[in-house]
Parts: sequence; structure tokens; C-alpha cells
Amino acid sequence: MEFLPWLILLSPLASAACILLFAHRSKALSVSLSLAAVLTALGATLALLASGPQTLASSIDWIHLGSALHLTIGLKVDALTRVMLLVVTGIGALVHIYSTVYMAEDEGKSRFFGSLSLFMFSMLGIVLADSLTMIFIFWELVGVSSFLLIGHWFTKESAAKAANKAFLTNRIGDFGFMSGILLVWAATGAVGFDAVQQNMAKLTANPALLTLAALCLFCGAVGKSAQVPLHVWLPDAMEGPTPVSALIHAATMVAAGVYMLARLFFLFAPSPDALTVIAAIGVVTALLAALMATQQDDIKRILAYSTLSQLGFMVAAIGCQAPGSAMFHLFTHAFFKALLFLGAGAVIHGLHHEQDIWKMGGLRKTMPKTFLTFAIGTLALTGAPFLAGFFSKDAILLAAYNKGPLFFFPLLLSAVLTAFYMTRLVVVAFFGEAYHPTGHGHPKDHGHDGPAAMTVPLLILAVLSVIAGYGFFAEPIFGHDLFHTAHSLATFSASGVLEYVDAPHVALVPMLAVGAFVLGTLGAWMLYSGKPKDPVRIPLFANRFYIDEAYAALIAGSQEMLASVSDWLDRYLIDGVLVRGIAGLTWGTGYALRLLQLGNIQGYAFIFGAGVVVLLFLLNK
Amino acid sequence: MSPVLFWAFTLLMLAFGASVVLNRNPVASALSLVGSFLCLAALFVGLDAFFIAVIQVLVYAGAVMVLFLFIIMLLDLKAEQRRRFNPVALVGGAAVSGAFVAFLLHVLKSFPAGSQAFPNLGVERLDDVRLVGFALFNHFNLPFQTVGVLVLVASIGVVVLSRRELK
Amino acid sequence: MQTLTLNHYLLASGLLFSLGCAGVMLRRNIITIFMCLELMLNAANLSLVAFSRFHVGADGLPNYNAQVLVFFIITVAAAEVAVGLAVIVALYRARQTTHVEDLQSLKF
Amino acid sequence: MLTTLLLVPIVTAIALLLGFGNRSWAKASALVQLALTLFVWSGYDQTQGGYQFVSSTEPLFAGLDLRFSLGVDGFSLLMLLLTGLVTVAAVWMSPKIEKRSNLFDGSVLLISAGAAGAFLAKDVFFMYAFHELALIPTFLLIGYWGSGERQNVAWKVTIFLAVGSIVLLAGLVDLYLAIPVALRSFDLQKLQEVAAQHVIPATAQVRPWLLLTAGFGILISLFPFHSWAAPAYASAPTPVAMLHSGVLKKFGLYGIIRLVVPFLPEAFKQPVWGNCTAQDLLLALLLCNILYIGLVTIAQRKLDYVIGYSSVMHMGYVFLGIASMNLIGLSGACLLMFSHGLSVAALFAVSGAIREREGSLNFERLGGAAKAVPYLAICFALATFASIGLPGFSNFASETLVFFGGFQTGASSFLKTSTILALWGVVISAVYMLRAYKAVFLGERTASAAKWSDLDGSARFALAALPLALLVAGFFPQYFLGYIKPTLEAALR
Repeated sequence: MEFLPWLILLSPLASAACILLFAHRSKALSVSLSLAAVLTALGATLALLASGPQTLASSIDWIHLGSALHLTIGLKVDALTRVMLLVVTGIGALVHIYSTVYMAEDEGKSRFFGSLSLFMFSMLGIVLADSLTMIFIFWELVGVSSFLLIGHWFTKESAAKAANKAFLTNRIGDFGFMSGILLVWAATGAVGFDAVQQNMAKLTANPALLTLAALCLFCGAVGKSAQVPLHVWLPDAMEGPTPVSALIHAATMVAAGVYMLARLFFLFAPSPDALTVIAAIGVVTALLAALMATQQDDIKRILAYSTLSQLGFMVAAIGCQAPGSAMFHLFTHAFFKALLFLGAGAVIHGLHHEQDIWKMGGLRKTMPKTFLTFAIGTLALTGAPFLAGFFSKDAILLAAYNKGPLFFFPLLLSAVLTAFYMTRLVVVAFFGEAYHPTGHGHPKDHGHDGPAAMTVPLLILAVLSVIAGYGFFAEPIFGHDLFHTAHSLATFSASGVLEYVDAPHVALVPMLAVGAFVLGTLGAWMLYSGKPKDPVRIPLFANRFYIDEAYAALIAGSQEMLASVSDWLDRYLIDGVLVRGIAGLTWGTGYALRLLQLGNIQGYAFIFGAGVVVLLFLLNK
Repeated sequence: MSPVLFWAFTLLMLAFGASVVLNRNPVASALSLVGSFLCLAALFVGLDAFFIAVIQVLVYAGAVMVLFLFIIMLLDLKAEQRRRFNPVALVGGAAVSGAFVAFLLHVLKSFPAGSQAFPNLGVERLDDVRLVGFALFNHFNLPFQTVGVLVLVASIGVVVLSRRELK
Repeated sequence: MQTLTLNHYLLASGLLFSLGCAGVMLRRNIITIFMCLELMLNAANLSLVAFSRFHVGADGLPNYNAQVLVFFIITVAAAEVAVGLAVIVALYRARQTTHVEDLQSLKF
Repeated sequence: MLTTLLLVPIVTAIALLLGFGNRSWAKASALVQLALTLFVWSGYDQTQGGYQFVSSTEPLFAGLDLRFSLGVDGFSLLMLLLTGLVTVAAVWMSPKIEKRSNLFDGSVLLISAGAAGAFLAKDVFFMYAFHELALIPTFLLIGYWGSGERQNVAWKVTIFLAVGSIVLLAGLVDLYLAIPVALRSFDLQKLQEVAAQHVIPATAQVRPWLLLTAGFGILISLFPFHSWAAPAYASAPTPVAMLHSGVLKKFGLYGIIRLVVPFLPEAFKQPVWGNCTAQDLLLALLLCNILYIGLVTIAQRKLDYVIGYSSVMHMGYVFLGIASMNLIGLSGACLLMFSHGLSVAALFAVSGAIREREGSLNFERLGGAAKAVPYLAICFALATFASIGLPGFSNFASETLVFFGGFQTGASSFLKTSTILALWGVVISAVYMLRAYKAVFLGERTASAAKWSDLDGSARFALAALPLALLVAGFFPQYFLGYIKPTLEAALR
């Protein structure tokens, strides 16, 4: 049983290596290689889940410098890992199948599948990691694979720029993450999760250091899960092919941040103000992203902002001491968001790369299967009762309610907005008449459902997003204790142990949630049904609160200015003054001494004589 | 040697020296140089250095001055016409030589041995040439040989320098 | 006229030397400069001979080392004059002048 | 064994300089050198550590324990492996030279022989002498076959390195004289034992420390003395840039770890100016190296300048590892020397290849080259990700060690803050490297890029060896650290 986690981890790596080294010439081979890898990983995960909830752990040495430093590559499988493994390999497999069709005629196909396998390897690495450094290693590897996948069509200038932006923003997050690791290691002398948990006393002794380390580690999550300050890269990441957006920017990679926060919750729990900061950022992201999403016209951007908003929910849940509900929401969200993205991909594929929702319309009739699955996904996302989203979002709202009104009401408002913008999308894209480019005449051939390899994954995901919320399904996977924690608050008792106490059940919260759903859906329905053009224009939201422009001016601008100042400084001050200065000095003295060559003999004789006189005078004094 | 003779010859020597320096016509200055060499030789005789006196007359007055005159004739130098002289060089040169003289006086004043008279010789007839030859070929044999080589090199140098390029 | 002392000769030699030195610095004709140079050399010889006569050894003889040095000075002076004049001749043939101020080619 | 390893490049170089043979001779000699290095590498008994394969002559000068002795221990073996790999890549990637190509190849081999000799020498004198040997051909190569305003760059490099060597010589002499007379020796092994007894009193350590750090600093382009490095690598022909930035620059660090760390450990704590200790001074300089030069690199608009300045910037990390003066930091520094050498050599190889095809390297004229030269693009991508510290490559492993070293218990608070600031340097390096990669390889393909021919034949394997070695060292750093540990433990005793 020990070898299963290693098999899961290493098979995608093997396929990525084979593709990079020699399979990249033949496209079919590389596709089948990466598909086989992801299916073996899925199989191994299912076998692992079937084998019952015991935790496994095994590690090999990476760097071992005497007693001082012991870094290992180790795998740890417990309830939390099982959830993520299922999500990653499940959705990974579906996306692989889906992209065999979606990327059929792309000439960089082998490179695409190579980087997809590389991504699977690094994502599984994060999920299975057992120490801070190992999770950091795969953190950056995931960053690189998202760079490769976003920049897949690198000939497009915008795709290359988006890939760079994604990698750099992640890198800023990783900077915080690494400083957090260093702080934790400096205080506790250990890097493994269990080892750090054991000597938590050393950290809790110094609360200021603990908060600083916690916030630094949270920095990593902010970077990866695109929370407010570092969220700018996710919407641009839509430049990548749609399966990539579905897999990476909806279900798995962005969830890595939330998973890391849940995994390290024992570190965050003891410092209340770290938790409030996390909750605050979560709430702000949720609200901001929801507002922005209401005004976007590109179908993938709307889903991107919706992902941002849901991630805000999960981080807020962690902040409100409910890691269980955050993970539960992550679990359900992965399914219906992947479904929505793949649905959007089917629409784009059907309409020959048309992404603007106002140029769609009446797809209900022309793409029935896609419409059905998309509708289910939307309902699940917006929290329609008895669907997956409802249960997990309700748990988070409960935790937020428990935390305080300042956190509960913004989340409730973003729940309303979620319903609003999703219904807007569905109404505009799928209902109403087909879009006439010239307003009359025969509409261009208006979309068609994709082949089986596209629609089957959609159906599977639709089923999953319906049943994911129920206990009978979640429990065997979660293991009883994790499902129980999904609805409870975690508090860090004085004795240094994490306890899960049931959140006080307030009947008001579910009702408010349903009210939010109804309000949002009806509002959007009335506002948008039958409109050819967007009736309400709010430039502030449409331009994403001008954050991008602010960043471009502030950070990029100041960096360019700083760079050119230092370049000028280097060229003229150090190079000029120091180097040319000394060279000039020597040249100057040379020039001055040259004047001694008078040219006439008398001058020389005089200098001899004067020299002798001075010498005599000095000697005789 | 009586002081009168010494002063006579010294003043004569200095007069000839001054005329070498001040004279416009190179031949005149060459001849006055010869004059000063001869007075010097006389002084040497006064100092019982007969061999050196003879050499002085023979080599300097005889060979060197002849060479000078020969060159002056060869180059057919006219007396210098008045060129504008630049005052700085004049003042500079005078200052340095004045400094030498002042320094000389200063030193001689405080030079104890200077004021003693010459001790007279232990032997009345001084076969000067044998003694100089003895010193030269015993203690200073190596320098003597090198000087020989030096003279050889000088003569070769002269031949090379004055060879006219065969156009 | 008191009896002759060493100072007298040194004075004479010093004067002759500075005379020569003034000549070298003031005159602008190479031949004359060359002659003044000889003057300076002879001044040196005078003081050497004076010292040689002044230091009378135990055997009553003057110290002939100085005289040998004078002998060398004279030889070297002779060689120097020979080569010097050859140079002046070559110089004259090249520049048709012996006037010092015309020979400025080494000026900076 | 080691003498043959040293003689092969020297003899071939001389033969080439005299006009015999052609580039294939140079290639053969590079391969033989690499093969011998690998043979010595496998023959080296890691558990026993210390100097092996020692061969030495009698003392050359009476009274001085100075012999022509060759020997190799874990650390110098690692550097030799680096030299071997980079030399092979350099010779294969050097451009076609029309006139006097023998002279070109001979000088390149001389540089490599100088570097190998410096690492092989078990004697401080010959270590220094071989390094000087490597500097002479650099002037010739940059001056004659360089690009851009190569003449004054060649002069600038030579004068800078000469001054550096002189200051270094002063430092070595000062150190040699600071050792009590009875214990004086030129032999590195004996010096190691002498250093362990801490014979030099703390206050007396400051001056040699300053001189040696300044001397080595100039050779390694530490902050104030860095202005020669980037222009030199930019206008040098490809093999010279590879060998110089990849291998020769590591001699300075090798020297510091061999001499400064064992002999002058207390100097780091001694106040140098007011209450700022030597360590603070070094930390301040290396922070300038990382942050200031990092910013300067961002402003560059030519590929070879970006890579040149980036190699100057990465020296900051190695110095950080040295400044932390503990086993973790130092082993991080040594491993970083090895990995940075390989990654910067690969970067220069690709940039040289592009310059050979395009003629100019500034970003406006390049673009979308990935379509035209996919193999070069992949190698450049691998080297770029290695140099910005992507896990999986040994740069990341060594940088992690350096950062952990900086945070080890007992580190002064300034060391901790400078480690965090240095950590920010990783972001800066990501900015400029990815910008360079995007500008050259991504985006629309320029018309001229269409007719480029991709790398072919054996050059592919020579170039691919560098990223491959980085990956091997990245996945199994423990194997390489095993070689370095005995030397460092002896140095820190």
C-alpha cells in the first residue's frame, strides 16, 4: 500500500519527462502517454480511497546536513489529502479526456499535454507533501506549469504577457511563503508538518513572531489563490486554452492555497489577529470579485471572477475558524466550476472561438446538452437548495455569522451577486433569440453540441455537482470526522490541541442563503431576459476597479523608473566616477608630468642645477 | 708655490674662463679655454702633480681643444648675431650659479681642514710619474682596462656617427 | 698674501665650476656649452689634485688615488668630447644650426 | 593522473597556437578533459574526504615550502566537473571563425586549462599562477573576436582583473606573513591544519580579510567593483563568456572558501568602521549586488547584458552563503557556484548562438524565436528557470540552503533581514529573466528569425549536458553535498 502515493505522484512526472525528451515529435503518443499517466493516478487514488481511512507516510532524504538541516521529499496521506487527491485526479482525468477533442487540431499539442502532465505532477506534489519545503517546491513547480499552459499559444503577445504576469504575481506570493517557512524554521528548527506541530510551543511563546510567520505563509496562499492584492493574474490567465482554465484556474491550482491554509491551520489557529486578517482578505476578495463579475462580457472572465469570489469565500471560512467548511466548499466548488468552464469551452468550441456572451443567444435550442449541464452547474454554484453549492456555502455563511456581522453581511451580499451574475450569463447566452450580427437575415450556424468526449465529462461533472453536498457521498471519502468538521468551528485550546466544536446552528442563516439565491436570480432574470445589449453599464466594475491600471502605474511604473535610475547610476556614477575617474586621474597626472619636457637644453640644465641646489640645501640644513 | 703665483694663475684662469663664457666668437672662446687649461696646469705644478699637469696640457690643451677648433672650422661657425635672449633663462642660470658660489663660501667657512696649510712632503724629489703609474697599475688596474674599452667604444661611435649616408 | 691653504684651491675650483655652470646655462651655442662643460670638469680635477696634495701619507707622499681619478676623468672627458662633437656635426648636417633654441623636437 | 588532466588542454592549446590541427583537436581535448574528470570523480573516495590523487615535486625555492603539487578534494573536484562540462559546451558552441581559428581555439583551451589548473593546484602559489594564466587569453579573445566596442572593453577587463589580482596578491602575502613563521607553508592541506589552530589573533585578522575580500571581490564582481563584468561578458565571444562567467568567476569564491573562511573566521565579527562589523559590510555590499544590480538588469535592453548583469547579481547569493559562516550557508554557496556556473554558461551559449544568427541581441529586433529555433528555445527556457531558482534545478536547492543558512539560530538580526531582502532578489531575477525570455522567444516571429537554422548535430548534446547536470544535481543534491561537506567542516573547525 506504501507505493500507491508514490505511483500517483511519479506517473505524471514520467509522462512529462518522456514527452519532453523524445515523444514530442509524435502527437498521438504524447496524448496517450499523458492520458495514461492521469488515469493511473486516478486509479491509484480510487484504490487508496477504497483502502480505508488510515494515514500513510513515507519520505526520502533530499538534503541532510548533520543535525542542523534535514529536508525530505515525503508523502503523507490523511483525510484532507484524500479529498484533494480525488478532486485533482478526478477533474484532471476529465479535463484530459475533454482536451483530447478541444486541442485536436492545435499544432503544439504534444507540448500542451507535456505541460499538463507536469502540472498534474506538481499539483499532486502539493497535495501529498508532508513538509513546508516540499510544499514550497511543488508550489513553484505549479507556478511554472501554469506559466507554460497560460502561454501555450505563445505567438499571441497577450498570452505571453499574461503568462509572465501570472508567474511573477505567484512569485511575489512565493517570496512571502518562503520568508514564512524561514521564520517557522528559525523558531521551531523543524520543517515537517508533524514536527512543527509538536514544537508549536516555541512559536506560540512569541505571539508577534507567530502572527508574522502566519501572515507570511498566508502570503503564499494569497499569491496562489489570487486573493485581493495579488488577484490580477487570474482574469488574464484566461488567455490559456479553456481546459487549462477549467483544470487549473478553477478547480485545482487556485485551490492549493486554500488547501495549504487548511493543512497548516494548526499554525494559524493560535493567533487570532492572523485569522481576522485572513477572514478580512477573504471577504474583500469575495465581494470585490462578485462586483466585478457583474459587468464582464467575456464568458471565461465572468467564470474567472466567480472563481475569485468563491475562493474569497473559502479563505474567509478559514479566517472564521472553519477550515472544514472551507475544504467542503473547495470540494464542491471544484466540480461545478470545472463543469461551468468545460461548458463554456464547449460553447466557445461550438461558436468557433466566440467568447463574448452578447454575441451568443438562444443556445438553449442549438446546444441542449451543454445548456442542461451548464444550468445545473449554475444552480449548484448560486446555492440553489438541495444542490452541492448550497450545503457548502451555507456552512461558510454559518461560520461567518458566528464570526461577526462585519463578515457575514458582505458574504451574504456576494452570495446574492453570485446568483445575479450567473443568471445574467445564462439568460444572455442561452435564452433569448440567436444573435444576428446584422440584426436581420439568417443567424450564422449557431453552435452545436461537442462530440461525446466533450459532453460525457460534462454529464459526469453535472452529476457530481448535484450529489457532492450530501453526506452519503461525502462521508466515505471524507471519513466521518472530516465531514463532521465540515460543519464545525475549530478552536485552538490552551493545551495546544485543535478541537472541533459544533457551530451553533442558527436557522436564520440557511433561510437568508435561500433568500439571497432567489433575490439574485430573479433580479438578473427580470433585468436581462430578452435584452440584446447590456442595459446597465458600470465602468468601475467593468474596468475591474482600475486595479490593473493602478498596478501597472504603481508597481511596474515604479520598478521601471527605479531600474532606469539605477541603470543611470550604474553607468555614470559607479562606472563613470569610479572607473573613468581613476583612469582620468592617471591620464591627468601623466599630462601634468609631460610639461616637464621643456625641449630646450638650458631648461634641462637649469632643472639639474636647481635640483642640486635644493638637494645641497636640504642635506645641509 | 708662492701665494703670489697661485693668485696670479687663479685669476688668469678665471679670466680666461669668463672670456670662454662671454665671448661671441667661438674661436676666441676656444682659445681662451686653452689659456685657462694652461693656467690650470700651472696650478697642478704648484701642487706637485707634475704628471697630471703634463697630461692636462697634452690631452686637454693639445687634443681636446684642437678637436674643438677643428669642429668650429668644419662647421664654419660665424660669431653669433644678437638673438633676443629670454630673461627667464638668464635670471635662472645666474641664480643657480650664484647659489653654487654662495654655497661654496658657506661650506668653506665651516670646513676645518681647509684652513690648515699644506703639509710639506717627506721626500724632496718626487718622482711623480712612477708613483702615479704604480698606483694606476696596481690598485686601479680593472678601471684602467675599462677606460681603455670606453675610449675604443667612443672612437667607434664617432666613426659611425659621422659617416655620411651613401645616398 | 698668507700661506696657501686648501681653501684657496677649493675656492678657485668652486668659482671655476660655477663659471662653467653659468656658461652652460646662459650660452645658446652648443659648442660653447660644450666648452663650459670642459671647464666644469677641470674645476673638479683641480679640487681632486688639491686634496691629493693635502693628504700626505705616512711615507711623506701625497695620496695618489685622487690623481688616478683625475687621470680617468681626463680620459673620459676626452672620449666624451669626441663623441659629443661627432653628435654636433651630425646634428649640424641634419639641421644646419647649432643654436640650441632651434632644437626643440623633444618639446611636449 | 592529475598532471595528464592538466597537460592535455595545455599541450593541445600550444599545438593549436602554433598552427597545427583544427577545431576538432580542441573538441577532442575538451572531451578528454571531461572524461578524465569523471574518472577522477568516480575514483574519489568520498567517505575518506581530504586530498587525494596527490602528486607533488620537491620545494622549488630553498626556505619556502612551495612545490608544484596537484591534488583534489571534494570541493575542487566539484569545480573541476563544472570546468569540464562548461569547456565541452564552450568549445562546441564557439562560432565559426574565418581567420586564425586555431589561435581562437588555442586561447579558449588556455582559459579552460588555467581554470582547471587553479582548481587542481594544491599550492596557493600555483593556484594564483594558473588563474593569471587564464586571464591573458581573455584580453586577446575579447579584443580581437569580440563584438560591440570590444577594444576598450578588453582593456577595461584586463586592467580591472590585473588590479584585482594585485590586491589579491597583497592580501595573500599579508595572510602568509600573519601566520607564525614555524607554521608557514604554501600547501593548502597544511594550511588547513594551521587554520584549524586559529593561529591569527582576531584583531590581526581584519586587514588580511579586507584585502582578500577586496581582491577576490574584484575578481568576482562584488558590488563596487562590478562594472567590468557585464560589458565583458556581453562583448566577449560565446566560449569566453561561458568560461569566464561560468568557471573563472568561481575561482574567486573558491579562494575565499579555501583561505578566508578557515583563516579569518573571527574577522567577520570584528568592527571594520565604527560599530559596523566586517560581516555587516559584506552583507551591505552583497545586498547592493542583489537588489541594486537586479534593478539595473531590469533596465537592460540587450540579451547578453541581461545575462551578464544577472551573473553579477547571483554572486550576491553566494556571498550571502559565505557571510552566514555556517555549514548550511557555505554548502549552499558551494553548490550555488556549481549550479550558477552551469546555468549562466547555458544562457550565454544560447545568446551567443542567437547573436551568431541574428547579429544583434537587443530586444526590439528579436521576437518569436521559439518557432524558428525550438531546441535553443527549450535549452534557454531550462536555463532561465534554473537561474531564477525553480525547484528541480540545483540552483533552487543551493539557494534554499543559503537562505536557511542565513536564518540559522545565532544569526545576527542584520543577517536575517538581509536574507529576507535577498529573498526578494529572487522575484527581481524572475522579472528580468522572463522578460528577456518573452522578448526573445515568445510573441510574433520576426521576419529575420524565419531563416535561422536550429542547433544541430553534436552541439545539441554538448549544450543539453548543462541543464541535464543541473537537473541531476537538483534532484539529488545530497550526493553532491557529500563531496563538499568534509572540506567545509575542516574549514569551519
